[in-house]
Amino acid sequence: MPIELLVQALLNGFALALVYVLVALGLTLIFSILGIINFAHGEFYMLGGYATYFGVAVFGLHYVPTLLLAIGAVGLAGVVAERLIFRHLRGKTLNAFIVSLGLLWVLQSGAQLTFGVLDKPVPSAFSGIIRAGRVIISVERFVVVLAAVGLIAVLYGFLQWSRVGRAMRAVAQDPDGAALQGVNIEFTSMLGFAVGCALAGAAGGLLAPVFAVSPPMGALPVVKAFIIIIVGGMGSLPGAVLGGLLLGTVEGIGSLFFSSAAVNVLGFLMVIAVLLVRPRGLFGAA
Amino acid sequence: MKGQRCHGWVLMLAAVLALGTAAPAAAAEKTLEIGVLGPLSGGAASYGVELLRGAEMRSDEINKAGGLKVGGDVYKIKLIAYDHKASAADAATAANKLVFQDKVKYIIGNAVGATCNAVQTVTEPQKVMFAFVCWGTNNLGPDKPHSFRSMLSQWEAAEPFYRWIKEKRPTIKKVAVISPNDTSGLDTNTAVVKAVKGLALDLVSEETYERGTKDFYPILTKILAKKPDLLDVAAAPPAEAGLILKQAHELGFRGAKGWTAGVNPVTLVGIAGVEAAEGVWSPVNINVRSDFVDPKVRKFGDEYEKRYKEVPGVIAVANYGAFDVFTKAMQEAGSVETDKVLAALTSRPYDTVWGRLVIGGKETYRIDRQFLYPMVISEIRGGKIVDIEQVLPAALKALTK
Amino acid sequence: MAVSDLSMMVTPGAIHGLIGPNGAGKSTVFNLISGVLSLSAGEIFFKGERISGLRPSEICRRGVARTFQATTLFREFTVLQNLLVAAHLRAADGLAPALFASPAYRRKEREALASAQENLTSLGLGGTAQAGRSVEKLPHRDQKALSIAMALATGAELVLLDEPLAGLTAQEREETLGALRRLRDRGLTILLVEHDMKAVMGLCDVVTVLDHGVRIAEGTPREIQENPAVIEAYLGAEDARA
Amino acid sequence: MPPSPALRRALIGYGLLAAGSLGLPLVTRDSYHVDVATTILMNLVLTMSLRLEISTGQLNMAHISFMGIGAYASTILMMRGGYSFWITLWVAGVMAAVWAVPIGGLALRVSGPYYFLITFAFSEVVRLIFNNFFAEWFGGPSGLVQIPKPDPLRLAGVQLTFVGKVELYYLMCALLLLAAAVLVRLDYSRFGLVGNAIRQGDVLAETLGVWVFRYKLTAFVLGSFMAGIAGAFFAHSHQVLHSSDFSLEPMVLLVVFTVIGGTGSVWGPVVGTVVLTIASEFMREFHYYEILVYGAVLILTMLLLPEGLISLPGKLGRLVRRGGGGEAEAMGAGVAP
Repeated sequence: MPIELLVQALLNGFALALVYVLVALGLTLIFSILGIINFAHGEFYMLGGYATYFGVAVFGLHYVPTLLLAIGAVGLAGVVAERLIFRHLRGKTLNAFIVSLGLLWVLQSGAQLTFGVLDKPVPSAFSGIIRAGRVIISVERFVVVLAAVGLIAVLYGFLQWSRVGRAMRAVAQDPDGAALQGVNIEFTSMLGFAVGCALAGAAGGLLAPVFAVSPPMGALPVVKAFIIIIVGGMGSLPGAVLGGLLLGTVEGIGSLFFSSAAVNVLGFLMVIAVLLVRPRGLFGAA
Repeated sequence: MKGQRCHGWVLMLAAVLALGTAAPAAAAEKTLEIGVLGPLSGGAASYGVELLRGAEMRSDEINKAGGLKVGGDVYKIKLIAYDHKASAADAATAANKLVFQDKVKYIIGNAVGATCNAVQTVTEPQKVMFAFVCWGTNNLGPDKPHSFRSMLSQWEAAEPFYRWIKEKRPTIKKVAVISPNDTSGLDTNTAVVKAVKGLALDLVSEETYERGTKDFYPILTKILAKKPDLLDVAAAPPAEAGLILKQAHELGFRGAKGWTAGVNPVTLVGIAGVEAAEGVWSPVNINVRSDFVDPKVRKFGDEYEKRYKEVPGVIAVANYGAFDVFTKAMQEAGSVETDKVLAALTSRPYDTVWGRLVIGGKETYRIDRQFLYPMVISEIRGGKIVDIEQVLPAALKALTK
Repeated sequence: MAVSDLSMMVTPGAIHGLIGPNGAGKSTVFNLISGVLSLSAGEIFFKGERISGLRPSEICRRGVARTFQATTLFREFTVLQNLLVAAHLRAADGLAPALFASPAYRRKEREALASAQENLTSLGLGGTAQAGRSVEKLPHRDQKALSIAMALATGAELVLLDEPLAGLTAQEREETLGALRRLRDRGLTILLVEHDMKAVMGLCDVVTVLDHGVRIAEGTPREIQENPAVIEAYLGAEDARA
Repeated sequence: MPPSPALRRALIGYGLLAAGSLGLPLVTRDSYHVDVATTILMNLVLTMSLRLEISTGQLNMAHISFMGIGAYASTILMMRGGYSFWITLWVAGVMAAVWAVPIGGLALRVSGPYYFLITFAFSEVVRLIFNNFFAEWFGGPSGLVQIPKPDPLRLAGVQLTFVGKVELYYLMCALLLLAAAVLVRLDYSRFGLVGNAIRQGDVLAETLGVWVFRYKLTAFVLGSFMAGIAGAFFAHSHQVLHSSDFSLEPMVLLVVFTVIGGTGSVWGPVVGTVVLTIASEFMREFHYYEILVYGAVLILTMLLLPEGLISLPGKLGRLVRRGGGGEAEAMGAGVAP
């Protein structure tokens, strides 16, 4: 097997995995703050995609400002969802499961009824190919990867150094303790939920020109995000990045040797194997 | 919040009332109720929605023209459509509701292979006529005399398509084929492989992917390493076919492109982009915007676009055509009774949006239940779909001789 | 909180106090003995049998039960249901007996019920009205008493009590201390973590002092009270707190 | 000893279930009604056994996979091995239970969201295997068709056939009443009591001498056995099998039925399954809008009735009594006669 093929395969895997890491980070942020898994998370990714579609393809705006607007809009949608629905579900895992499923159906079906059932292309702002020997990546994907890495870095900085970011981490670790220290739990939860949704929206906006947009587009990234966060460990940012890279490796290299179905099986087997060795994921707290 | 809650309940209430009042009101005029099934939500929704839209288009036309005259009676057509969510179990229940509750004698429209088998367990014992666009080979057979496939399938399209390719471009030797990993995808791949081998071409790669896949770089890296001359995105739906071609283009593929089971070229071009879609050949596509198609098809396409704000794919056209054929057969039979309509259906050709249509297919399925019509091989040139040549499926050739 | 190099011995039939400033590792010791946490090194024996490395349920079966610092009960259950669960080891376990209600199963359930009621009475929670109450609505004192009754209901010979007096009024403390003495007189061994020094000194036969995960002293209450290391540890701690 | 109020309620509940399900064909023999009712009864076996697992604090997203294992096992045994349905039915359950031991044993090493996700991973692996591997056995993406109906049964000299819908309905009815008897019995026994205690506090239960892992695994294996039986019935009554019948979507519906009904009581899933199935049959009329309405109904139900539909009468009662002192008795008093 030529080495270029292996490098190409790894590159293929990593490029998208890093975007799915964004989705995973949003999911895990919401989980650690509210104690629930939001199954409608992929639908916020979808909303980000459609926001970008409308900005670029319908209103003819430039891609970059559209993306920023889309991230903001999805964050706002997150605020609405948190205020109306999710704040009533703190810690109620089963109820949150059902409610987020309901929301998934409402949003997906709503999108189909409003935006149409067919996939809609989003014109790409970037064209061309970067070539290194026989290894190829499109400029479009390269930009996406850079943006994803940038957003992960911004999120890290936000959680590490900003006051609200630190408050979020405090709430995630110990809500009662955080409340005693004067952290406004309600506000922090709302903001955490919004940031989580915005991350999904960002991923949707980034991939919109690459993959086009359609109502059920959120299903795939959310499954990938699940794999990433179980492997990496709930609530861990470095864990999610590592989980993403692992998934990228398995999918990229695996595709060279196995059928796509076998690669999917491999991904899930990786999840099972990691959990058996480290029951809380690679970076999960013991 | 409060508004939303009210909305849901009001809708439910309205539905319950509608259910209660609808039945007795219809007595004055004769009504012909026709069922439509399909996935109307979820990942496969585009199939079901196109089926239902095609049905709505044709039945509204008939009703606006005063109804369907059959024998001495005039029928208004009433559609009863259910979402089976692409689930076989749910399709069986929905079919039960259509057959036993709504008492329909015709279910015209269904997609997703696994659900067809489930629906047939209900329709066949009850002698309910069932037309679908599922591509599973086992959906037609002598044990299923009331089941029809209302569009060409891989078994009709693949062989003549590849024969045409071989004649037009003799330099093409190495073929790679990729389809989704389900009944229609696998059966399409099988048909393509059979055609390719039968024509002494070289099959270098046969791949399948899980439906819903967006990133084809990994699978394409493997396929392109085999250096195919022709990449056939055989049974891939339009958006996925578009992504495959776009990504193949990015990875440097510049060979010929085929789409044996192409269904909506306009969507494909939109998603792949003009450059990556350049030169895609497809035998079963119908381009409602093409200058070459029948004026009836253009009119259908224009009205569809006006009504639904989307361009119809071949599935919408197919179900529109199926409604056309079945209603014409009812007129021909002078009755809406299924056994008379069944006899009329197979007794003569029908003029439809497809051109002249015959129901045949005995050589392949051991029973004449396959819609056969001339297929037009098209090529995508500069983002436009250009019809190049009309080719007759082998079974149709045999019938018209 | 880590515990290192700890060696201690609990005499059967005694009340053994385990004290130390906050964060000394007392609760960790309980978790290690009861098997909730596993040892990274060392061994624990009970009645000459090694219990370290066993499942908590297995340790309980050998006769060691515990309470938790933050009173832990089955919150959705009644008092009686809590005790019935605690009497689990005396009941017929498993699917088949439950399904077919064999005579043995019924007899054991009746015995479990009877012993649960007896335990309730001995801790001042008797009476049918009490037994049917939801534990959420129980006063704090009764919740504490119930958690001890549950540890007893397992049939344990050694019970580990984590701050049984916390949050009680002076009178309630007296009652609880009396009950604990009666339990000792019945032959039960008690290992006790408690912050109330006066109570510890008055109740315990032996006291062990921990600080930063290390044992700094052990002896009778009198010896402990005079131990300079202990005074140092506590004074330091008091200073820090003040 | 007179039966406790809890036990009396259990007997009344079971009596209602039995009377309702056995009596339905007297009310309607309409093919569609009987078909929906049969589906409800089959789903009841699945949701009630899922609730057994949930009641020990674990949401097993691979429950449907064991239904699949049972369905494929029974089908293959009958179509390839030529065995009678009356053998394959039980083998299906046993097969599901046998696979449940290693899968449950591995999955139960983790808890909370990790358990949820690891069982989801298992279920996807099983579905992908049904869909893509061993196609000569499982039929691949085309699935299996023309599965025979259950064989006739000779009982006390009477030949019973299972061809018609009503006959199949009664077969499912018998299976359900058997499963429900076991599940209700367990719920009101020590097993149910301890399982419920584990859900409330597994560490506390463990330190009180309950071998929590074994309890959870027992519930997992028993639940899987029942799912396997339901799967065998599904295969031979539907006569077609496809891997998507055992995917995330139908699994999610089972969870929806169970939780909307209420996991706090053994009757919660019964209420949830019956109400939601009938409601969704009415919602079919919305075609394009069906899923939208369904989703909205779920959100509202969960927000308004967090403990599920089963808590509705109690809530209404309390409203009427204006919060009078009637303390809701915790479920399953735990003492069997």
